[in-house]
Amino acid sequence: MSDPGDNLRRLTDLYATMARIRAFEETALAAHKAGEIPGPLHVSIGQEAVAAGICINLRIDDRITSNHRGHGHAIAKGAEPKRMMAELYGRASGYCRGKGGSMHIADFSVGMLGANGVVAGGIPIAVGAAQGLKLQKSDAIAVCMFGDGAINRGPFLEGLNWAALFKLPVLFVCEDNGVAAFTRADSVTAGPGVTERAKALGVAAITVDGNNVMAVDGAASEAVAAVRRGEGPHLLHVRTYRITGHTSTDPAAWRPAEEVDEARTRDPIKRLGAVLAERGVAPAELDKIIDAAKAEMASARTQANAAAWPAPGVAFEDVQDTGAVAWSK
Amino acid sequence: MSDPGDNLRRLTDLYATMARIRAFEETALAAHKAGEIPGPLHVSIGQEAVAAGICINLRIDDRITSNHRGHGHAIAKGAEPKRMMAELYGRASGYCRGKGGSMHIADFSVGMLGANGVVAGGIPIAVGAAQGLKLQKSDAIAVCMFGDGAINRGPFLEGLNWAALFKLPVLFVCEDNGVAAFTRADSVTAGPGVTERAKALGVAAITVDGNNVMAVDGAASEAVAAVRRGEGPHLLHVRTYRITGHTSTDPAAWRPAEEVDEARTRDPIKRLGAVLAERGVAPAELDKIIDAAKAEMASARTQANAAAWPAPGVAFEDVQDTGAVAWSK
Amino acid sequence: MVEVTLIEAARRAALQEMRRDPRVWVLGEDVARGGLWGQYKDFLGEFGAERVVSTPISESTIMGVGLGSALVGMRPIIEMRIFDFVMCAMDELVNQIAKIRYMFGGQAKPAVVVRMPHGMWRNSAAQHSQMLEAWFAHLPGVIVVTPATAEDTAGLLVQAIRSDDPVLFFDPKDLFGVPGNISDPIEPIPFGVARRVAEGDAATVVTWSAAVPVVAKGVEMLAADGIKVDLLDLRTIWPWDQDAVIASVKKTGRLLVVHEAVEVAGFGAEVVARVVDVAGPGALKAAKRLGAPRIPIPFSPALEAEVRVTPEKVVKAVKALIA
Amino acid sequence: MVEVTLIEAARRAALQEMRRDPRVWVLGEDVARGGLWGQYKDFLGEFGAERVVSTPISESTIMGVGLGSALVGMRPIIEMRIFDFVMCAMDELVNQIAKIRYMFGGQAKPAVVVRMPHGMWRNSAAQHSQMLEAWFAHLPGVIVVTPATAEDTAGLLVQAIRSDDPVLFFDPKDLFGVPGNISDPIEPIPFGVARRVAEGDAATVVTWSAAVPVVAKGVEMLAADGIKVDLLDLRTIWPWDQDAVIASVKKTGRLLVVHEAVEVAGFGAEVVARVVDVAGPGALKAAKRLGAPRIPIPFSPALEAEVRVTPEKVVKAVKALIA
Ligand SMILES: Cc1ncc(C[n+]2csc(CCOP(=O)(O)OP(=O)(O)O)c2C)c(N)n1
Ligand SMILES: Cc1ncc(C[n+]2csc(CCOP(=O)(O)OP(=O)(O)O)c2C)c(N)n1
Ligand SMILES: [Mg+2]
Ligand SMILES: [Mg+2]
Repeated sequence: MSDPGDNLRRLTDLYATMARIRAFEETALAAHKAGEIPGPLHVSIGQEAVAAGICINLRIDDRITSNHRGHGHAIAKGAEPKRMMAELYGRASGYCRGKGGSMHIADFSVGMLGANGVVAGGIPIAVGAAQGLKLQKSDAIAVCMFGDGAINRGPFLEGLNWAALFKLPVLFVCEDNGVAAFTRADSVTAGPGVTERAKALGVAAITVDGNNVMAVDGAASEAVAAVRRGEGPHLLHVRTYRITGHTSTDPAAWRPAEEVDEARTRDPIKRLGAVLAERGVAPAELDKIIDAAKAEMASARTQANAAAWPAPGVAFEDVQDTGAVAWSK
Repeated sequence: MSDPGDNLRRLTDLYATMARIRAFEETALAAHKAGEIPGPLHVSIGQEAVAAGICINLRIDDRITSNHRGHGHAIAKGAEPKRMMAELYGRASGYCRGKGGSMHIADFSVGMLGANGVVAGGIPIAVGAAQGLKLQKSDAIAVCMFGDGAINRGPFLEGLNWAALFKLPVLFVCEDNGVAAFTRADSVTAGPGVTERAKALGVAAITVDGNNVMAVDGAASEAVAAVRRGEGPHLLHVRTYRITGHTSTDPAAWRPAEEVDEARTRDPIKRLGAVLAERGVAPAELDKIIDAAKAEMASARTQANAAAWPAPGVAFEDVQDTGAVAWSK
Repeated sequence: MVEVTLIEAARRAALQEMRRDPRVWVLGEDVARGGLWGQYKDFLGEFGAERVVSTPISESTIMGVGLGSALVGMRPIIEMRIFDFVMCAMDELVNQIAKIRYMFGGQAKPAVVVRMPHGMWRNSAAQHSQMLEAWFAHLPGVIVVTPATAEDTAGLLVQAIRSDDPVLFFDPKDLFGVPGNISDPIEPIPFGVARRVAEGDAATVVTWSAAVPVVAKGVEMLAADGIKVDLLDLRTIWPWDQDAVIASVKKTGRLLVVHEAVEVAGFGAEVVARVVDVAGPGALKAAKRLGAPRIPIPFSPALEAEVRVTPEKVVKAVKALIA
Repeated sequence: MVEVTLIEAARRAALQEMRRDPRVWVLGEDVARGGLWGQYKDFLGEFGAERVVSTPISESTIMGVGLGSALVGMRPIIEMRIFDFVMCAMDELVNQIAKIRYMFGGQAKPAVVVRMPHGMWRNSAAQHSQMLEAWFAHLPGVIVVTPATAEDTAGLLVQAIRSDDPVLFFDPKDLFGVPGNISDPIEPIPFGVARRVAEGDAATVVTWSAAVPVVAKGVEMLAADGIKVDLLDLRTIWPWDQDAVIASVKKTGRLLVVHEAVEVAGFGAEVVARVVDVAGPGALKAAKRLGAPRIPIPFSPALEAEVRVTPEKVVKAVKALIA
């Protein structure tokens, strides 16, 4: 990363990843509003630097677990937006054949072990993946993405203690947007914070500015390397802001408008755009990236909207091998 | 506590309480061995200073929750050994009419809200009792006794965070005997320890020598006062040693004999006996206390062994008011 | 009488009881903001932050704290937000709340109400759609309430809050917007009394919770075909109105139990087995169940439709039953 | 063939499979010391601390870690020590393990075995004696294994470890010391095949898990009175051997299902309801269940005896059934 050309390429990659995540979610929001996407939809607009900055440091055989707000994590880990969008639409060509929807996107082929509808649900799974990888003498690692709301659930304590105890190759990422559903995180969280909690459980931890993708990338690159070297679990506390509401239908009207406006000035995509411009990337270049992302997602939308529904019998598949109930119509 | 006469009385009380706990459990062990007491039996021989030193600081309307190793807690809180013993024997005159046994002794009339067969099970209950008391504007407090094994279960994190958040009148007592069942606690617990965990959750915490009942009493007296003044939850980490095995039938043969021998030299009853002797209490006085305790428990045993069994129909009572299944024979 | 939606009826019932009894308090995520469904709207203003407590995402502790407060005499409404999350609090519910009165020989009656909005709803997929009410009928020590209308939700919630037994209250998510007429004050409805929705001789149809309006629709369609059945909404599955069901079966000789939950080992099995036990197989010409197949709930509308009970499926099942 | 106790049979089955397949590992409290019941005795020495992992008291994480390891290709044996503690891990079991294959459209098959010694045992009271196997028959995505003999425990555990489906394995605590004859190597026993314990025409008696020897004793007593019944041990309740049960009922016309668990909404209800559904009420003269009353398990031997199924109760129930 010392070569400036390399560095610029990396920054451009990060920019493109963030742009693609943003475009995916704005497209999905519109499609949800248009009634094309059913069910609850949680988008991470404003938080893209976290997914992008972490996952750029991962190999395809590294595994991640995610939470209910996981589109960005999946895209950054290498999942195909086309198949993700089809999944949001409940179509047969979606990652889960239409069985999962937004909250359960997984792509095992790129090491994305699944979003999760249960807050903190991914924590023990990531720890277990890390333990499995260690048993296999692999040097792949597991990364566990969760929100600030998850640190008040028991699995946080259990999982971190466990990972530290067995010195497992797992990186915990607390994506702290300051809010859990409709409640400010600090109004339900006691004590000095997540890094202190982690340290008290034997897990090395630092805080990083999650609206600065370069900072996230830098911290992640060090943490991932340490974890991969076998130095045991690490935690990154990444502070960011969720511009949109809890779900696609939540206006989050309880937040002062100024707060959201202020946050917009720290938009991670704009911020990196400014850095790139400073380093001589032409505005047109950046626009091209944005436009490409939008076009990609628009096409994903069109395709998803036109895609076939799963055949009824598909509902009866993937249950269990033995003792599954057969489909009959 | 500044008056030396007072202090001596208090120490004598502590001595008597510890002696009674010890005598109760040795009697129960013998009765279990003799086949008079059924089911699993967990005794706390060597740990008596914890129960005694904490509970001497409590009022009858303060509440405690306990764990699977709770005889000492119950006796120190004021429960009657006679009814406890009858419960161990499964007799109708037991605290729970024979339905609970050793692991579920409760005496609501003295604020003992129950032992618990689930590790960490008492934590949220104590926190809730504290919240209830606060809602009632009572100045009673709740005290939560649990082992070092419990700090690796989720409710530890959730309960402490919650108590700190709502500034509840609850004192957490981690009774650290260094072992959880057959596994050394330090082999399954990562990080700097329970006090650091507590502090990271916003709960004030200190460590105290749990084989020195005066130290426990002193620390508890300050902590209880602070909690009662509304200063929010506190945690005492009390280090002690379990002389006997996990259950009455476990010889704990995996521990080096020297370790147990060394621990015996730190026996809290002997230690306080030495202090009392130093302060001029005649050995015969101490023997009298011990003998009285033994006699009390021997009589509890005799009575329990002769007590009536619950009538069969009792099995069908105390289930629920509406929709209970009637007994018919 | 005033017409309100089911969820508003539930709100008014809790409101009435919190006004009546200062021991009642509510705890759960976001409840101070009115709750995920508006079922506690304006409670914070009226009762204050001590009695309307927005909590951390700590389900074990939400449940356990409710219990602990009950042990010192409070009467908590424990809000679980969505049923599936109660899986994070099962020790507190199953090993503690359901057992404490018994284990302690009657020293305490934990008067808790656990609210668990359940069922399929808006394509929420496998982790937000479960219906496992049958589990709790099998669990000694609890009452299991499964209302389907605004009236019943209101009356049963009042009864639940006043009950000394732990009550598991399954709010029917999918019906929150359905209107009904409630009285003021809301009178309690006793547990274990079924509601007759339709009357007929051709068969006995038993159901509860979100399946009720679906089955009622099917029963209307059957009536249009001249087939009249007894339709009973159990309203609570423990205790359940065995007498009403058996009396009806004695009249009709045919039994169909319908529920949204998985058919295998669902509460419908208990209804059938109990009727066969008490009335004898001779009292029956046929007894069937209609429930979900034994598969998790899929997300896609195209697949969810396969799992759902529909009026058409009810019609088909009744026709097969009486064939 | 070698005669060993049930728990030793289980030990040998796990040992054989861990030798056969390096992906198999075991995690749970105290397992490196051999496990609470000696079921992993000497595993540590042979397989090392990485494959035989004594864990913190962190049930959620024991369960979730097992799952996570399965998602990267390991085959964990998740030891829950005593069934009741699985209540601390229900989210991981119910919302994750049972759902993942389906929710993710078949991308992963979590091949986990969850071992949960269950049932009444030595006056362990309400929090250490539960039998809730029926719950999991109602839960899509899992296999439910409920063996009663050393032979079946060994063969079914081998099958479970080799299965790609999540398997919930209910070790019968109360029978751990009962001897039986196992082969070497231990052959897998397929799921869903009942074992005929006794043969007769008077009635069909269906049971599983710790109730099996009790019922067998009752059936012997009946035989001494000249009453011969078909006794079927289901061995697994999902899948279960519906065909064998229905064939027997068609012969006998009378059905009794016996289980240690609470009768209300137990799996016996499913057996009765399914038989009535498929064979028709006309195929039956009587169908009854014998299980525990709907009360928590009391501690006192005097009270526990009230709850237990006994040979005498079986005799009485069969006699009433054929009266
Ligand atoms: C165990 C559990 N409890 C409650 C919920 C409902 N819920 C969904 S998301 C959410 C807030 C989570 O906050 P956080 O973890 O900070 O993630 P964010 O939504 O801020 O990205 C809640 C309470 C849930 N899904 N799981
Ligand atoms: C949730 C749960 N898991 C496991 C057990 C089994 N168990 C009973 S006591 C015990 C050890 C507890 O250790 P600790 O809390 O330190 O208490 P100690 O026995 O040392 O007094 C275990 C594992 C249990 N009762 N509950
Ligand atoms: Mg958040
Ligand atoms: Mg200990």
